[in-house]
Amino acid sequence: MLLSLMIFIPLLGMVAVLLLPRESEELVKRVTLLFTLIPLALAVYLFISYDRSTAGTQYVTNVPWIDAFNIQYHVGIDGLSVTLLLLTALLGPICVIASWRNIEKGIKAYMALFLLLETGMLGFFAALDLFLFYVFFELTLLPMYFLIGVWGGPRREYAAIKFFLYTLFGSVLMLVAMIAVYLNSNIVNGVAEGARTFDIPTLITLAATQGHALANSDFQVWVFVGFFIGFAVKVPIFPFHTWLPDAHVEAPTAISVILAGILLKMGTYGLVRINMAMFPQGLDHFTDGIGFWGNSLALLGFINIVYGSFCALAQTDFKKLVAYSSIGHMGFVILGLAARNDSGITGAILQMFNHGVISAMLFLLVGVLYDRAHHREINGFGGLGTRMPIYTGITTLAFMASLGLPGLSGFVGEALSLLGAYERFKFLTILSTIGIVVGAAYFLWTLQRVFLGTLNPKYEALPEINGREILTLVPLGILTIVLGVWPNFAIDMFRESVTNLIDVLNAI
Amino acid sequence: MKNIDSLLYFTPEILLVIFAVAVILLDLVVKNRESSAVAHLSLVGCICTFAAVLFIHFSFGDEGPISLFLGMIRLDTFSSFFKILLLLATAATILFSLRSEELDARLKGEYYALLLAITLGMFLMASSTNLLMIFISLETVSLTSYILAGFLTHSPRSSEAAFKYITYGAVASGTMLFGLSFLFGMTGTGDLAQIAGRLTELLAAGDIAPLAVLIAITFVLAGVGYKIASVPFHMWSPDVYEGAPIPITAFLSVASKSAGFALFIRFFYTGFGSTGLMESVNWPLMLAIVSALTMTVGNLAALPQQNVKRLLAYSSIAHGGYLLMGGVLLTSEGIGAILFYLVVYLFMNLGAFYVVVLVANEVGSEMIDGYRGLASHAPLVAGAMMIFLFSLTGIPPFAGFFGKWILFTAVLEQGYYWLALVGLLNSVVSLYYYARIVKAMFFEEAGEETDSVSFSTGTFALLSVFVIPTIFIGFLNIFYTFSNISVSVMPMQ
Amino acid sequence: MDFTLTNFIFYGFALMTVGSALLVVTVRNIVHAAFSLMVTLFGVAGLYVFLQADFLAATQVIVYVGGILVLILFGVMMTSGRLEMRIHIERGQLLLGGVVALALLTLLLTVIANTPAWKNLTDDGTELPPTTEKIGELILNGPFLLPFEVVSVLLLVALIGAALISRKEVRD
Amino acid sequence: MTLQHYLVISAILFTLGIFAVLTRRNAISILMGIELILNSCNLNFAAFSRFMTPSEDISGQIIAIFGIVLAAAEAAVFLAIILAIYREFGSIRPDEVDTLKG
Amino acid sequence: MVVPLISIILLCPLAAFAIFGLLGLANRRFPRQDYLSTAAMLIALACSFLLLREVVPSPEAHTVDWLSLGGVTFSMGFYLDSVTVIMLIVVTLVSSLVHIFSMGYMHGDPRYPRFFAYLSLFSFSMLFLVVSDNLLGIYIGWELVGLCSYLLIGFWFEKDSAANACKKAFLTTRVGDVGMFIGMMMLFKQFKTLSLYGDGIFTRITNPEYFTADATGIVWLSIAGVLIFCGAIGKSAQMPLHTWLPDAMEGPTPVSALIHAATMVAAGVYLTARMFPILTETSSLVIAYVGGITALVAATIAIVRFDIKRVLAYSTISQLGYMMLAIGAGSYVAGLFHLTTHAFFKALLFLGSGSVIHAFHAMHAHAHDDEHDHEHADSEEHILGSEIPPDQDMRNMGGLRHKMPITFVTMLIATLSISGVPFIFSGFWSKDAILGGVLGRAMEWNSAHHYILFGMALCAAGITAFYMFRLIFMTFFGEPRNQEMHDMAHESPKSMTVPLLILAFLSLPVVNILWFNEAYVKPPPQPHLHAPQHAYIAPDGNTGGKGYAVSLFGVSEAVAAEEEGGHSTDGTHADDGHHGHGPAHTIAMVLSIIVAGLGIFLSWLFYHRRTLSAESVATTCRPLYNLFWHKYYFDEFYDGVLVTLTVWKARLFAQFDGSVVDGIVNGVGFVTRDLLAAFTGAFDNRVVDGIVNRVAQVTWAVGGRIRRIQTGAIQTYLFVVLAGIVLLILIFRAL
Repeated sequence: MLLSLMIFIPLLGMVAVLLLPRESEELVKRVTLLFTLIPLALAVYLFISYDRSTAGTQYVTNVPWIDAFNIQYHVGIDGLSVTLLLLTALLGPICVIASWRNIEKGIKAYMALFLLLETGMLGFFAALDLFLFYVFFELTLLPMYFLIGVWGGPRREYAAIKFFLYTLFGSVLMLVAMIAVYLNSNIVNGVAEGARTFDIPTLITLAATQGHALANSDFQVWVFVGFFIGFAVKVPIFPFHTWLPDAHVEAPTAISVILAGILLKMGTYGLVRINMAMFPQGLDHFTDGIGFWGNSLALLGFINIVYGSFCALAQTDFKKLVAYSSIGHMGFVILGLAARNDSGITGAILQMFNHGVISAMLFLLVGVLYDRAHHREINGFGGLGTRMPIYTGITTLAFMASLGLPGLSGFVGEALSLLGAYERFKFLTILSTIGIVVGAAYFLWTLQRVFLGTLNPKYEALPEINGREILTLVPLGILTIVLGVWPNFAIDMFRESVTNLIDVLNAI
Repeated sequence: MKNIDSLLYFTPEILLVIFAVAVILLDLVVKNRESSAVAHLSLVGCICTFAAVLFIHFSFGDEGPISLFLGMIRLDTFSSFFKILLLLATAATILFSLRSEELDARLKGEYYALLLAITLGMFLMASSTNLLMIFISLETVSLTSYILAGFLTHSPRSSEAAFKYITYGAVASGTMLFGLSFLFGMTGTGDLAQIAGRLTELLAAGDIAPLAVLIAITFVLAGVGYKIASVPFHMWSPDVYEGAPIPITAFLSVASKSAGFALFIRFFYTGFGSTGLMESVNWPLMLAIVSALTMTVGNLAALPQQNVKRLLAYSSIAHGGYLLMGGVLLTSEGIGAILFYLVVYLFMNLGAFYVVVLVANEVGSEMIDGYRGLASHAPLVAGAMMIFLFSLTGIPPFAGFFGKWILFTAVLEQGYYWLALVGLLNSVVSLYYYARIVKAMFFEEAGEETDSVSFSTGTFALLSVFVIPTIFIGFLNIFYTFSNISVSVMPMQ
Repeated sequence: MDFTLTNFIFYGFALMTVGSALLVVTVRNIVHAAFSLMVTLFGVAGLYVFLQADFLAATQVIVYVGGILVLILFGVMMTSGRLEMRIHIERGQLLLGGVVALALLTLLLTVIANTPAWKNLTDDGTELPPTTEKIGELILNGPFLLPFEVVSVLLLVALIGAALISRKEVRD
Repeated sequence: MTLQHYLVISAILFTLGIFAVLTRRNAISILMGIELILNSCNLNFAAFSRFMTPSEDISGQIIAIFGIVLAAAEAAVFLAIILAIYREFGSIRPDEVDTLKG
Repeated sequence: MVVPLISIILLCPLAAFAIFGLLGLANRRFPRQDYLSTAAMLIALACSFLLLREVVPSPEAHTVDWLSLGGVTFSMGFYLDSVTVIMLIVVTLVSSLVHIFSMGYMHGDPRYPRFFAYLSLFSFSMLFLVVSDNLLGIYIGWELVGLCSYLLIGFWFEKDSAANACKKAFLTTRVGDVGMFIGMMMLFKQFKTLSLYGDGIFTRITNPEYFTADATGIVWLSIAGVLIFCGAIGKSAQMPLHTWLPDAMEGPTPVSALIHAATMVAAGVYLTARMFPILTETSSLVIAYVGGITALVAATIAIVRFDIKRVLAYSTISQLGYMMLAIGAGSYVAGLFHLTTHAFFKALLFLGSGSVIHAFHAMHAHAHDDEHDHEHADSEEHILGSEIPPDQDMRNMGGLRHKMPITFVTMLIATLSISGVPFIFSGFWSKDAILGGVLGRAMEWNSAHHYILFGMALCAAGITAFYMFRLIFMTFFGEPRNQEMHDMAHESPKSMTVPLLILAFLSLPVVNILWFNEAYVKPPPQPHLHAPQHAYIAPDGNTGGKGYAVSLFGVSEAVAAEEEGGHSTDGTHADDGHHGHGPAHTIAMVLSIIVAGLGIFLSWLFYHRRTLSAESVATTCRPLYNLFWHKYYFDEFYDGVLVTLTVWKARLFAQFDGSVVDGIVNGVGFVTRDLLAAFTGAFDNRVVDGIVNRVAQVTWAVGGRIRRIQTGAIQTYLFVVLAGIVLLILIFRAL
């Protein structure tokens, strides 16, 4: 109940916002903030009260929904979802605050869409029914499309439709796979028995049952591919990534934050929740390290890392750089998942969370600069360190976290992913470490071009980062440090879930 | 059942005729050309008919299918389902017509009478079980459609639409009639159920060549396919939809197509549904190919369109393709999916056309450019249009998604993976052109300073009649149940 | 096949029907085409007689020749000036149409020739009583009542519609 | 006079009708083609009624009668539309009535 | 007491930094950040001394679970042995002194408080590195010191050169770190842990459950060892990743003293020493060669530098090479010993040079313009941004010994120490220990490699003496070359001279006490070091039993035992710190005194007596001079090849992304959009082929040519219908 409350409170907020008069902008913002703070409070409560010692799902609500297809409204959390729920709920109010001043038109619609988006994201991470899962997955598309398309930059229309088309393309393949799973969910030894189901936990059990249609390895491979492409677009995994730089660059700051912070995680979350847990044999086919296909997933991770990093290196647009860096960092997640061992999966999950926090910071920081200078050309700045010391400090922190400096959260995830991946894919992992160097290179180079050197006289009067902006950054910065110093804080949440997952993977 | 006994069950149809005549008579009486009395009378007619349909359904629905007029038509849940659907479409069209400024106010009487008459034809299409009845009902609908499409005075486009429509329709129905004559010739009967039995026997006995059956089926498909605008019988529809008055376009794209599907399902499942026949003539595969072609052609052709009506015409072709997928499966899930999708399609497509009517009234344009900046001066209308369009695309949480989902589930269940994949990729393509309208409405600014357009409460009320189901149908159990029950009367192998 | 008078007359009608139909689709003058059509319609009516369908034959003559053909002639007169009596054709179109028509014909003939059930069914020449009464019975008290009623609605619709559409010019 | 005789005649009529519809660039000629098609159908029904059903069953004939009636109705509407076209476009050549396309 | 003390040591500087950071967010400052940081350091120093007593012979690691996964646990913890304590003392001591020195040196800088905060952060990181008991912890500290180094080198980031230098430092060391990380991954995969002590890598390395010392195993271990050493190559500025260190001199001089002389750069040596047990013969040789070559090459480069700090920078590189050489040659204690002595005298040298620079500081702005216009207008110094600031250019100095007596004396002591002037300077002892160790290994193993290495080390020793005295002569002796600057020069304030004096004291052999205590510092065993055959024969004449063919477990035990036995009997390892034992040490000592004397003498001839002219030598040996001057063209190579390559590759990728991947996607979109044209021409097979083959262009071309099917003419439509019917029938008739 609590969980459902959390999911649907933003939706309620949307209705509330829509009912407010268009003129009272301040009120709209405050109401929105309120309706994002409540989920945050609930998420924190869930996070604290979550029983860390078991892998099972908790706070489960399971009521029938569409009987004709045995679809249930089934939500619940395990360690992985509660972590991402917290991240989502945390970024909610931060993004609202970040949008406080720089959304010029249609603030009401903006906030309403934002709240809808939040419901979609929260629901996605909590859904335990495949159908519900898909509906929430898609539910994020619409608000995102409008948020980019209406409030975005000059090429927003292009970026928005590109984002939409790409994701839809992926998700229809996922839909096919999903229906295939549903249709086979009651077939044991070639005979149909009982009702079909969309229930994720049930399906996971069935997929591990000898003789069940879902446990057929060929079937698993194909369905794995279907789901994978759906999620790969979201992650994004090369070559499905080209929507991302455009969408990021054109989206308004807060939306970039959500995009990078949460939407990308939806892809990887899906990979863990569906692809890995439900189709271990499919996973095995792509990660057993034998032949091309056995290395393919790791190869994709590697390509993402190196490709994303090098692309980032070549960017001169600050935001695009950060966007490409996201591609690189998500590569570590893929690599870690492909390793499918303790350290790999834990690393990947940590990296998901950390990247959510860090990239959110980075986009917020880019936004701060953009609001002041009205451009993002890296070479157009210079020497801002003298003018904006606090801003520079926070940026340095974020950069360092992002490039994987130990002691900050980015490192733990990356290192664990690599450690895990090395056990299975030596060569690819070693090659992937190129990404670490290049990652440092582009961030440091940016740092140098923007903040170091002599102050560009154009920006002598650039105001320092203000309190509101600091307010958005501080919680993320604290998380970055806390998780870097004490990663068990997060790992405690999902250790059992990961162990459980690995048991499933090893059982085949 | 005997003719006289059948009359009771025939009340809805009789009511329609009565009201059609009454409308004409009222039109003679009412002198004020601006009066909307006739429209309201026809609405009342719809409502009465609706009540009658429900009454008959709930009074006699339990008795199972009833054959009326000595086997000419059948009363079953399937036909009741379509009657309700068609009445909704008719009522909506009447309401659209009330608001449309295209139509000549002086011809209202005839217009509404024709609408009621065409509804009668569609009722019969949905319930006919005899070749002759099928053909007559089809002709009734077609002939009335031609007239309605050409209804606009002094609009060359409208006349052209009517001309193309009738030429096309006459050839298609002529071809179909030839096919029907072959069916009659092979079996010596006009009753669908008997035809099925006889055909199977004759084929098994080698008394008739499979080619004869194939030709008959293909010729019949020409007539049915033209009604549901499937490739290659679709080509009239973009032109007719563009030329016809908007309410009629809406009506044709929803009601006419639904009736076509009713006919198609009954004809093919009752008449050609036997396994023996399908072994000789694999018509499901033929339909699968036709279906794939239809959605692909419809979607691709829609991409470059500038005229929203024409775009929606192609979109409606594409949807015909999706629907047809359900028809190739020979399962009750497939048919159930068609029925459910038709309900969804009714709301979203009519809704979209209603917005087209509104915009045409206010902006005077049917072009996409006319929709620019609509979100800023008519946010609710734009929002509603957005919902309809995304529902047509099949994006959750809108009903269109649920409709597509059920369809694709049914298709995949029968192992038609390629067909499902074609369909799904098509729905991705379709996003592009639907989104073009959304883009114009939301992302672009109106060319010149347009004043905020205020619509009447009635407009919004009507709009919400379409919006609310488009959002919620998918979430409710009842519609799935209804469409599933309606299928149960069809013979399945 | 013996060349009895009946057969001779039958072939005469058949030839008349087919030949005039061929003229209908080939002659370049629209009025000639219309008259050829009349011959075809008569020919078909004759064939109906051979099929013992007297009422049908009569209907054919009355409705078609008396109604439809007159309508067509009116149409010709109202739409074609003297110079526009010629029907335009285009060679490419002719070719494509010819191919399709021939293909169809081949298919149909193949079917007709290869369907055992339709083979060797010779008209035994049994005379049937005039069908009029039976038809009346079937239509008014038989299964064809409903079609009959519906067709009447259809005719009404056609009436209104035809009037409506052709009336247009009066309105301005 | 076998059934096949009638069927062949009807098939020829049908094909000629199709040919006319496809090739004649005149709306009224197209109408004539359509009439040929309908006639062929009616002839089929009548023939089948004679040969394929018991001789007292004349339902095929009745279908043909209905066919004639429908043809008449259709012809009436068709001609009305042709007149409208003629007024709007000044021509009844179908290839000149092509403002709606693409 | 160990854990609390270490915690205090770590937390004090961290707190000092945290206070700065948190207040900084609110745009506030703690009023005296300098006192805060210094006090923190002093407390840490005191605690470090207290820890001396806590050292036990076989210490245990104090760990907590840091990262516990289902199957694996990564722990963090402290490991305190003698080496740790010594390092702690060295770090805290030098750091404290640098803190104090900076109060004078950095006085008046606009970012004065921040400087101290960074210093604190650095100290914390370095100390964390030192006390960590596991590779992960070391790596964390490792990267953090890198960050601090980055921040401090770029402290005056307004200078483009500083901004460049800090980036270069971070990136170059990161390249090495990646190697180290790969090494860590290898070790983790094999040993399932990254802890070193307890049930860590060093134990598991002899456990056949985890590691088998067959031929592949040894090769694998060698690779892992070398990869870990890569980290040290980067951080300790060994060839070929040394180029960042001279550039790092852009940072404030106290930073150079602390980070780039005494502590961080020495962390590489410390790491290598920590990993001593996993070194095999091959990896040892690699380390030794890298160290030896670095020592020699860097020394030669130092000869021709004029920038006082860069001379010291190359000297540092060279000395670090020495230490590496020592460890690679198995002289564990000697290497660490040199690390300690070097930390003090090199810190002293840097601080002394800082004092000199500070003396010229006031002149800075004044002389700057002149500089550009006259002296160095077309100087080669412009290359690669290594333009010498006038206050660091030795050619502007001279005769300072009277102006700055304390600085002079202390620096002289340090120079004598580094040059290896015998007996009363610490440097002599440590350097001699290294030379003796290398020679000892050479003689013991009869290894040509180690003779070569010894030769390199000896040459480097001589050159070191030469360039260090060149520095002293040019700076403090002779006539003032730039009178104006000379006039302005003055002795530094107390806060600067006191640390100099303390360090000077520490450059005397006081630290030797720690290292000469055999019981206190003991090299760990190297179970997988292949000793040459005869080494096995030597003690007991047993030849066969040492083969690895027998029970593997037994062998590794035996080898370990053998090694330990070897240490105590022949004295090459355990005794190398103890002067005067064995013939190797005697020879080495004599030779080293000779080369040192030679170096000093030549230097005196060149730069004081000026009987020999450096310029004429430079002219006669032009190619060699150029080689030295251009620092063996390393920077050119990197700039020219690697950087270009990387950037080029990045551009290529970006272009690929922009045009190809996106292009394909857009192309597909485009094709789909224009498929209308394609399906209008659906009868034309070429179109279909065209779509598949030459996606976009063909569609365009064909699209234009082919008539659209929706022509608007009704007869076309009818044709399609009827043709469609015919086709459908034909197709399905065939089926």
